Amino acid sequence: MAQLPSTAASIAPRYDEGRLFSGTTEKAMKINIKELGPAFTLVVLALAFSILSAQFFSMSNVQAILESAAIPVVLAVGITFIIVQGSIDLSIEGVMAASSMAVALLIANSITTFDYGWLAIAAGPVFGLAFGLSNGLLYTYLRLPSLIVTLATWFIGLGVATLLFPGRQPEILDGRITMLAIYKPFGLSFLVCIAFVVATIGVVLQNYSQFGRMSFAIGIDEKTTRLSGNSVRLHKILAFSFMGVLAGMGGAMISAQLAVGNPSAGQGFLFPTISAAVIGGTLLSGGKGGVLHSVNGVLILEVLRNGMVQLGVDPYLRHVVEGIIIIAALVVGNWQLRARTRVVK
Amino acid sequence: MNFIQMATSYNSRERKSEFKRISSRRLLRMLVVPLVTLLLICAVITFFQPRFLSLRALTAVATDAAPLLMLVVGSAVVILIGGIDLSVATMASFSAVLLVIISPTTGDLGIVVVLSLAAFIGYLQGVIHHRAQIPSFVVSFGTLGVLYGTAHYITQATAAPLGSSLIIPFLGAKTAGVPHGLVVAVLCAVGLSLTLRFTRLGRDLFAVGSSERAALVAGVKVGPVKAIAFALSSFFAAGAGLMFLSQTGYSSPAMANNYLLPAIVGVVVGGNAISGGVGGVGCALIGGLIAVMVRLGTVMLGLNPAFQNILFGIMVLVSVALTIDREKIGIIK
Amino acid sequence: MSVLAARHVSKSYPGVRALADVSMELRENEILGLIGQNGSGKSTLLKIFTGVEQPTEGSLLLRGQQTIIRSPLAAAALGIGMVHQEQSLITNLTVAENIFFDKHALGKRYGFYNWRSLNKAAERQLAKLECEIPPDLKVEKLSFPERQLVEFAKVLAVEELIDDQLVILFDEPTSLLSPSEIEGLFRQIRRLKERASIVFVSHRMDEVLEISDRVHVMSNGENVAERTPSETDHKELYHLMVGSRRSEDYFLEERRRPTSAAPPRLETHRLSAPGAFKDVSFAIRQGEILALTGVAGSGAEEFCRALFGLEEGVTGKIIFNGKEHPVDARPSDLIAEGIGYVAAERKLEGVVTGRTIVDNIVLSFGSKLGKGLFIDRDREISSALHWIARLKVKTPNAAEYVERLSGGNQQKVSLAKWLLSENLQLLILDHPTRGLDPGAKADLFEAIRDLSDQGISILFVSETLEETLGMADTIVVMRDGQVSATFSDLFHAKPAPEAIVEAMV
Amino acid sequence: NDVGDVYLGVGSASSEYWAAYIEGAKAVASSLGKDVNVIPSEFDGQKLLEQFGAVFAAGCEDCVVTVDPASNAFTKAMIERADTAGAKYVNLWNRPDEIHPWDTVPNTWIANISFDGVDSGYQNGMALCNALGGKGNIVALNGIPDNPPAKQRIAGLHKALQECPGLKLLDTQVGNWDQTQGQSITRAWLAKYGDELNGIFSANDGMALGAVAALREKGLVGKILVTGSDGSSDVIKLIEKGEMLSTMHIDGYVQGAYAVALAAAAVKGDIKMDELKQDQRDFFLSQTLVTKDNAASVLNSKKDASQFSYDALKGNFWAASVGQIPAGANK
Ligand SMILES: Nc1ncnc2c1ncn2[C@@H]1O[C@H](COP(=O)(O)OP(=O)(O)OP(=O)(O)O)[C@@H](O)[C@H]1O
Ligand SMILES: Nc1ncnc2c1ncn2[C@@H]1O[C@H](COP(=O)(O)OP(=O)(O)OP(=O)(O)O)[C@@H](O)[C@H]1O
Ligand SMILES: O[C@@H]1[C@@H](O)[C@H](O)OC[C@H]1O
Ligand SMILES: [Mg+2]
Ligand SMILES: [Mg+2]
Repeated sequence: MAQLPSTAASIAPRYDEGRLFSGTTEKAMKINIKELGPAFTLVVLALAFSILSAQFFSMSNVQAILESAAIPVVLAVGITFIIVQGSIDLSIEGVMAASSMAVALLIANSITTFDYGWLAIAAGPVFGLAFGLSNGLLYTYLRLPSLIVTLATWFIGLGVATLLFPGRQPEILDGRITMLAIYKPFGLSFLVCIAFVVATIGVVLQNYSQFGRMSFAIGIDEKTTRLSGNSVRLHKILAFSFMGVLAGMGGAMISAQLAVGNPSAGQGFLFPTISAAVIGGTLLSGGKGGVLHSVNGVLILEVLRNGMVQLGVDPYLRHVVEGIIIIAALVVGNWQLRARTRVVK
Repeated sequence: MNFIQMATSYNSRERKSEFKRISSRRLLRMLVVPLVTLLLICAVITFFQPRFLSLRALTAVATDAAPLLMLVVGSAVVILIGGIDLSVATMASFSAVLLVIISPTTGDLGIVVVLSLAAFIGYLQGVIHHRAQIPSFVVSFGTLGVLYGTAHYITQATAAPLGSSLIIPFLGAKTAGVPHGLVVAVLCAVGLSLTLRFTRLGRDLFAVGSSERAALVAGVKVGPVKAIAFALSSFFAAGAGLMFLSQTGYSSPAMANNYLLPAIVGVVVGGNAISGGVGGVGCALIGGLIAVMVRLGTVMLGLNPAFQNILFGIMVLVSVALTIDREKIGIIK
Repeated sequence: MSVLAARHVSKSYPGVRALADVSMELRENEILGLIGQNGSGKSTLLKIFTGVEQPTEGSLLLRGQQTIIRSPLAAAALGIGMVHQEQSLITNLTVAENIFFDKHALGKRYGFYNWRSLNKAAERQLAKLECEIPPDLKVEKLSFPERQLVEFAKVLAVEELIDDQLVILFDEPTSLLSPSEIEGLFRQIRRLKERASIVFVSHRMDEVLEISDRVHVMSNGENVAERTPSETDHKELYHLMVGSRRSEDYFLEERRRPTSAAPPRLETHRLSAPGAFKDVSFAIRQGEILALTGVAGSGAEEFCRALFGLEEGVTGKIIFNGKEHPVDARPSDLIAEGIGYVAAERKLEGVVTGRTIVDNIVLSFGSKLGKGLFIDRDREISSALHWIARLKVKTPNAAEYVERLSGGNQQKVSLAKWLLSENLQLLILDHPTRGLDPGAKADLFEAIRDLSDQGISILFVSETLEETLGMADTIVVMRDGQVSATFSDLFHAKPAPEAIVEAMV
Repeated sequence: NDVGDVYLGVGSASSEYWAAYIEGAKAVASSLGKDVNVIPSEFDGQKLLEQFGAVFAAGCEDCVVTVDPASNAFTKAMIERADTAGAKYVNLWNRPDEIHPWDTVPNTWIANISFDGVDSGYQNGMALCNALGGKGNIVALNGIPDNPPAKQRIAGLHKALQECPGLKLLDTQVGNWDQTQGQSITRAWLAKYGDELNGIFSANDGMALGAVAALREKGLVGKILVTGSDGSSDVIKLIEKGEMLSTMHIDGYVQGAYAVALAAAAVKGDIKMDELKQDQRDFFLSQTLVTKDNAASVLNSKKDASQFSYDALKGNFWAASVGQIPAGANK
């Protein structure tokens, strides 16, 4: 038989999200409406609450939501890079506690005699950086699950905060830090501005820096990334360090809001931060989502929480309603994305 | 030559025994390493606190560990398929509260009601997770909220004593120094472990955890498998709640909620991969014990609270550094 | 002069010696063909050349200098690039990013991207292949063949990095491409030859003979022979690789039987899937071997997947053994009815990574060997071992994790699980010979004939026209999502290849 | 008998009230030549139960153990374990209404010492009522719902509301004793009620501080009145400055000292269980409502450890008691 050139009836099925490649190549950078589910969720929730409660969409309530969102947004930006890489950081609360104490004790306060001013405020992120860097180093060099490493540093952070706790909360006397929460040039505090700046930096890092892009690569396929010679280790360490800095900032921000150093400063931030990221579409399995997704997730949770108060829902049943709304919102928002061979963990 | 390539008789005994040898060596390694770590931790504690090695001490510790072990074992199933169930601890509280409320009318039949309801809620979670293709994290997070709110609402946030029941107090009692709760927990774990090893369900769970797409194409009923995993997780969680109730005699709507983290940590400490597909119930059981011992160890050494926390952190690190099989897990997240 | 040389290179994995004392050199401006059975060590050797793996023993000489190549990044800087056997693109990054993923390069500075210059640079690479894939598109939006083109662009970009002689390695690059794409690739390879030395791995003898200046044959991790195309032919190469002669009747065409009288096994009426195929009415009979063929985008693969319940929004009618069954049935239901499917993309759909070979083989039907809910491990292992031996899966032991097998051997495992079925009635094979060496192909063809003799219908999408013509009882050609021609009863008369190609385009 | 080891099961190692509690306990313990071992629950009773499991595991004969079980659910289990271990036990805060020291392992469970939450809620509520001239709108921040002090303080508020019909409670939300939650709930309230709001009742000082922080953002500090409960120094300072209205000062130091002293007395035989009356085994300690008037004096009342030696307290273990806990107070 004559040797014919091999004719490949080419392989067309596509393998991500289980979607078939449909005919011709899609236009680049086209925004996929289907992926905007979580954003719609936010809009729909906000609309629903506005209809149900007259005050919800008032200027002052929107401000209240933004103020409440400031610290969670800062944390969510940090956790995004870690989750995108497929890792997790549980140490946030411990880092915040230690940083909050450190800031309060180094700035003019009611307990110690230190008065380092701005330097003391910088101690928050610096403390955080130390924790984050340790997380990254332990994680990548000992090859231990990040869940475990950061669980350990969480408790170490709490221990450090307890060690620093002098028996009563140090009251912050330096007006420069408390002013960050109080002074509102445009109806929004500096803390909200900080959150905005951090989110912007996050978006830029995500889209323009090698660190950001590499984080996505690591999350979707760490092995190939490593095999291609890119330093997975470096970028993991960077992500944890960045998270550490932001958690340290979060601790300082809490101190600014409460005008005290608080060893339980971080309490109750970890879980909502991770949930916000996931609800916004930054999936724990890695490689998906991004900074804006996570920020959107934070806003969803804050709107829900605020809306419940606006409606005066029974404080116990509130959790039931929130739980159902979260599930329902994601079910509806994701319905279009469903496909037989799509895998969601 | 060591390749099968040349094998002629396909039923060759040698190949078979080689396969079995390698498999059991792997299984052994998977269990022995965490076990040795556990013993090591016990040895360290005994060194600083010799009284720990008494029968009395060990049964006391085992009694306390039983509910957590139930939770760890249940959570392990969901983690094996690569998911996560955040609702387990809240489910435990909810079940205890529910039993206390219904037991005056239902008596011990209430236990069946509670366990079935839990399994059903778990199943539902699995179905929603699979059908709507939303992360298990979110479904179980929402469920957590629903259970939390319901438990508080139906009790009006009040702790209440368990009325008359025969089975629950029996769970909390001991025979010849052996706490019944521990026996039940271990029996459940063994039952589950055997199920995973000797039924199709077990293989399917691992396949879904390792590579869901390939499992689907190979005919694994991914949806039901996931739903069953969540049902098992919730069922065990409810069991844990009842076991905990047997220890306290009182229920309260948040009584077991703080078990969530130790439960997940126990699974990972035992050498299971959080990303799924690697490990098993046995590992989880030992991991749960390690998690308990680490926590107790920090108290037994009599340090001040700040150092208790720091030591806890370090001990968790060290024990996982010892138990984890880096070769098998490969990429560690 | 030798550009890149391996000196006594060995590579061992636990229980396997993938390379045993291989010495080999790649000369300036030559194309070296590399062939060998599945698992003979070809990919391993190339991985050592690009720093993906380090040799256990031996050394590499680059341009006469002993060199340690630590990583692909280092290799790229030294002018060595590779197209991997399994696709290695990062799907959530853009085409441009992927092209420069393993390079310190253009468009990146101080850790930040200049997207415009990165995209421009990527466009230049893609232009060499005359394809118009937008560089800022995420790879996950590309079709499989398009991704392969990006892989080529990625390796071509190495030439921008250094002025020196390049080394370009291709590990089975053609198995996904259409003839015109292969032609384009060959043009590029010939152009590159001006300034590069090239290794070309393929199981397609004709390609190797066409493009290579020299051919090396590997067997069991050793370099067993060296030939030039002019002094050798298919037959000899086959013999060198497989160890036996290729029979005249490679496709066992003698065993082809008339099938037009057999009762239908499966029929479809106006089956459609959005964006893939439309109104396909088609029938396959008992024991019939039916080849479905078409160019990229013809809908042939999607049609196969639809029959196995892997497509979305399918409408129409499917009649299986005379009974209508729902178009949205799930794979598990279809398997229960006796349908099997060997996936084209084995890494994602063919094998369950992280599990052993045995567990993979018994995944679908192992439980049938047990009682009730319980499995019978002993019988499962026996049947798995049976098929490991029958299909000559090359592995140190049956408990090896499946991802550690060579590509072709994984393909065998992926197939083996269907052979355990007792009521298999229709087996759908999507590119079943992809990555198989010629010997293994012959074994597969024999297995297909055996199955057909048992009355099992085989629906397959093939790698090549040659296979299609060699194996099929019936050929159905698809174009733009519709059936464009049907050639039945090849037992009586074979169509001219030209007629098939004409129906395709 | 000699006193064995001293164990303190506390809510947290880093809160002012508990730090004072530990100091008071230390004062008595060291006068007996003993160190104290502190085991914090971080308000997680299940964890505490497990940790005390370790303490009790190998027996703890004649140990002095004082525990806040963090929730009524764990009280009985904790006491039964103390009994098996041979310890003397004093319970704090969380006693289920059905069980008492005299009817539940009476020789182990020496006493239950608490502060009157209903009184706290009532007095703070009345302080709001008075400050607002008997008329106005308030909201309430509740603690962890199943904690008796949380329930009691809210009950006390409702009692005050009955006496002060002009005061309207617009909403109650759960802040879980937590500063941050107190803050964000308050923000939402401010947006919702705006000028209508006159006062915020908070079940503890932590959440009250959060509320004040939210008010400060809006420049409303001192304009909307805030009450707390605990009497932490930062809150008292705010009261001094007129930025908060009131708080109920509970004296952790005194509580710690008497709790340890009572258990030690039982070990030493200085008190006889069967001779004690019910109000000597289940009682509230005195607490002080702090307002602008007495803020300075409360802040400056520093305790002197020498006045809190075992021998000094031995004279009257009930000097700080204000009477038996009434039935139904812990429902
Ligand atoms: N063989 C391996 N298998 C699995 N994970 C590995 C392996 N080698 C390294 N890792 C993990 O991969 C990550 C980093 O890999 P990477 O190749 O970037 O490290 P590296 O290149 O040695 O680091 P450096 O940046 O110091 O050069 C770490 O988490 C490390 O623990
Ligand atoms: N990571 C690994 N661990 C263990 N064994 C491995 C690993 N990678 C490859 N091998 C083994 O090394 C041998 C050579 O594999 P290699 O992939 O080089 O073969 P190949 O010639 O490319 O085969 P194919 O034609 O099927 O692609 C095989 O027996 C394979 O099982
Ligand atoms: O933290 C709480 C404290 O503020 C309150 O006064 O008492 C109960 C504690 O749980
Ligand atoms: Mg490196
Ligand atoms: Mg290969």
